[in-house]
Amino acid sequence: MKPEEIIQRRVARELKPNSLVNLGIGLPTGVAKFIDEHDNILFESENGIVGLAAKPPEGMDDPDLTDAGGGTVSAIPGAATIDSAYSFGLIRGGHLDATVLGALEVDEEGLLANWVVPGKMVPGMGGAMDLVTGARRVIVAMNHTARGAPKIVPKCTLPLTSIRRISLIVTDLAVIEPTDEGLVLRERAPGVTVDQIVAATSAKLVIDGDVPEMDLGVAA
Amino acid sequence: MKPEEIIQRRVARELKPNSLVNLGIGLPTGVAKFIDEHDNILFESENGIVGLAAKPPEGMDDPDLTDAGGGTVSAIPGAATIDSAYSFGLIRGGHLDATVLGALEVDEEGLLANWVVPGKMVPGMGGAMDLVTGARRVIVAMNHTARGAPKIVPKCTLPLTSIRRISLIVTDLAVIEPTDEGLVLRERAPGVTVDQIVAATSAKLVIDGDVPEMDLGVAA
Amino acid sequence: MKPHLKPEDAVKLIPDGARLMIGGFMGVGSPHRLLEALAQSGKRNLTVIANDTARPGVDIGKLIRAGAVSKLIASHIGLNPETQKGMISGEIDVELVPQGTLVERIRAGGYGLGGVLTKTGLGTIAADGQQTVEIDGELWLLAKPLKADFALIAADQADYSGNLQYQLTSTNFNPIMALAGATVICEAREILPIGMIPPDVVKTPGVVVDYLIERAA
Amino acid sequence: MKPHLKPEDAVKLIPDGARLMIGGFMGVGSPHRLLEALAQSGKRNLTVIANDTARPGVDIGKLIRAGAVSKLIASHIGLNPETQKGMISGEIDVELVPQGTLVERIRAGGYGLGGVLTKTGLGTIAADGQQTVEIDGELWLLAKPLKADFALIAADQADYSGNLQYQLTSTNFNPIMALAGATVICEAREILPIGMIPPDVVKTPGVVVDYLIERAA
Repeated sequence: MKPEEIIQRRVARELKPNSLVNLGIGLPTGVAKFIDEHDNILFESENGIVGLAAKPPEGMDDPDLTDAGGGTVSAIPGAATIDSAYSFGLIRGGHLDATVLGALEVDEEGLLANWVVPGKMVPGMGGAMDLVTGARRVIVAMNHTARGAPKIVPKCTLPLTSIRRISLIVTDLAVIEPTDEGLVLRERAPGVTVDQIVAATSAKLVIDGDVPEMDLGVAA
Repeated sequence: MKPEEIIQRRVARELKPNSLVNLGIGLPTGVAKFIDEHDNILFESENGIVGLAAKPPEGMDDPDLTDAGGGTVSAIPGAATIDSAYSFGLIRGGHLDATVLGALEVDEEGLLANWVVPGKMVPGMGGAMDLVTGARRVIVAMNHTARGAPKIVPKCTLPLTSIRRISLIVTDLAVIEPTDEGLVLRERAPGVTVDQIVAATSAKLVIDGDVPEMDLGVAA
Repeated sequence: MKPHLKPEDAVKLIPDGARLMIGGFMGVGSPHRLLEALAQSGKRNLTVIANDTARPGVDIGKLIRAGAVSKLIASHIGLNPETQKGMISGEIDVELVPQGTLVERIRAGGYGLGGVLTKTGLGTIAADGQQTVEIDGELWLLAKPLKADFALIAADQADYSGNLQYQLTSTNFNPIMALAGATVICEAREILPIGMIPPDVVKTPGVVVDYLIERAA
Repeated sequence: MKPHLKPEDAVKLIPDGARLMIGGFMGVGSPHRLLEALAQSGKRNLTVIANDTARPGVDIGKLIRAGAVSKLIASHIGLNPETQKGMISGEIDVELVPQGTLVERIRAGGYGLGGVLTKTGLGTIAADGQQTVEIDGELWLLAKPLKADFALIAADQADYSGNLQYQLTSTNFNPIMALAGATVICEAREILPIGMIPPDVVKTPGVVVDYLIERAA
């Protein structure tokens, strides 16, 4: 299984039936592929739609129905379109059950940096700061390392996205939960050892007893 | 001509073509009868409609189309319905060209009291405070006196509606404009003398030269 | 699909002492059957947040007459002398709020904002005891967000996923309150199969609605 | 009836140095023909308030490429490297604002509110130099209202009185900006006779719209 599929499958199992979820552009978007249809999970996009669905078949899209990356999408029966103020009312007001997004760094306090590398990459925060501040659960979905360098660090060196602690980190190697006691290692990816995870992480991890393997719902 | 018709006709001449106007319930509502249709004046009501029109013929109304008093109304072609937040966005945000409302008292500073008589009458301010604070022009339309007592007073004794000076007072006796120099008597009602106006007013009036008679567009 | 309940079953969800937002403007756009059931239910000590209390014995006026309301946050009670009497006698603790500030406070509650900065009411007794904030040398009144345990709202059409659409001036406070109640109960004139309200016509996405009231028999 | 203009005539209303709000999200729901005409017109020193600058040479990206923009207030410029280059070189003064705060600042400008109180951005560099307000012991960031000389927006249908209706995700910032521009110019896909858009479908009442762009020939 590819690393990103491990992440996407594991995040999918984190989403609750009937919940409203925002998936970031890129790797998080792919989480939708692994959802159980019977769970009635509702996806929204901050550019103004509740009930987002996958890109429609070739030739059946419309330039006025897009996701937050500007790509065309479709919508479920019972979808609703909303303006940007309402969209962020849902996000900021606590109506969004979960957001899944990528990270540049996450640190021992569970703080996230994902919007700027000063002087190098200045994409802007878009909706990320509102999502991380407002969603009930913030799930970071990312590769454990970037070009071999740990992304889970003692303290973020890049500007923070929010001073609010995120809820969970899911990587191709591990599931880690930020807590008052620090970053607790909850699960290992199939075939990965605790030592491998520790080696790929520069932050201190709290390891309490046996660390179970991720349940991905399928054989890895 | 009845006193209230004098007031309504004179206020009607104060409204500008293509402007958006809110008329208070009661005497101000009747201003609409004396508007020139070609002026395209647009009436709105704070309960959520732009393009309000008169009560429809018997049997052609609907309980879901009402004015701020809860009475059924009709709407012009091109009307728009809006929620209460948008409605007050228009009012507070400076999009409303004029509001016409009644008063309990107006004073020498041009301040208005029209929402409460403590211990006696507690209707609540409804939309009045937003209207007086937000409309571009605030026109008070009222009888000059109440049971013989002046309503234009040196200083309001009743709680103020706003600390913002109103634009114009139109009564059955006079047109008076609050200015930095005080309440300037601009016009007399047909057949009314300056002395009669002064006698019916406990506030000081600024009277500069000849005071012309109101033009009501018709013979009084 | 959202659960849909009879009015008398829906009001069982609401305990004595609950804080309610109720949609409507002089009864127009209020959840009529739900309010009738609530008035009949014998609840006590309710806090009601609403534009007004309609007329005596009508809609929210039914709750007033039933003695169910101990606190009221509203902009206008002028057409309900029973509410005025309750205020003067002290039986109902009434907080009068300018209408535009009231709706914006409800919106702030639902939108996760810290408050409303307005000029409305500044320097009047309606601002007594309220915080002011100076911004670039100008003074603004800070009005605090409002939230409720329940929002009782009315709509024209719902679908079975809770998407709502409103009609004409019965819209008023309803869509704003739909975001500010921890539990949202909606009485719609009709309930349609999912997908029958086009996405651009939906004014309140069903995801914020918890219960629908069954259609009248 | 609102005046309706060709795009090249509408842009003549806009002077060098004007402050513009421009609707759209990655170009979706932007006034395409108006932006093309504006980019062609050789304007300089414009301030643009918009969610993003689309892609290089597309929609708002046309204004960036034409060198028309000296100041930008936006939430995201990640998909337009030309804007990023302009920011790093100092040619464009870019203020990055969280998207939810940006749209709420625009709304506050149009709604006559003194600012926006939000937790978003608190304690991050996006809050540098901004006022905070303590409310009941909690700290909130105060973000100031935004207004503009012109709002350049797009709609799906207009009627000749300027009433507007939007489609799907091309709605985004457009209805909010319609209240925050001193002069509002709207490019709609079609313009219908007055009365053809039902009152409940109108999302922006025509009274706030100043000019419509003529349909494409």
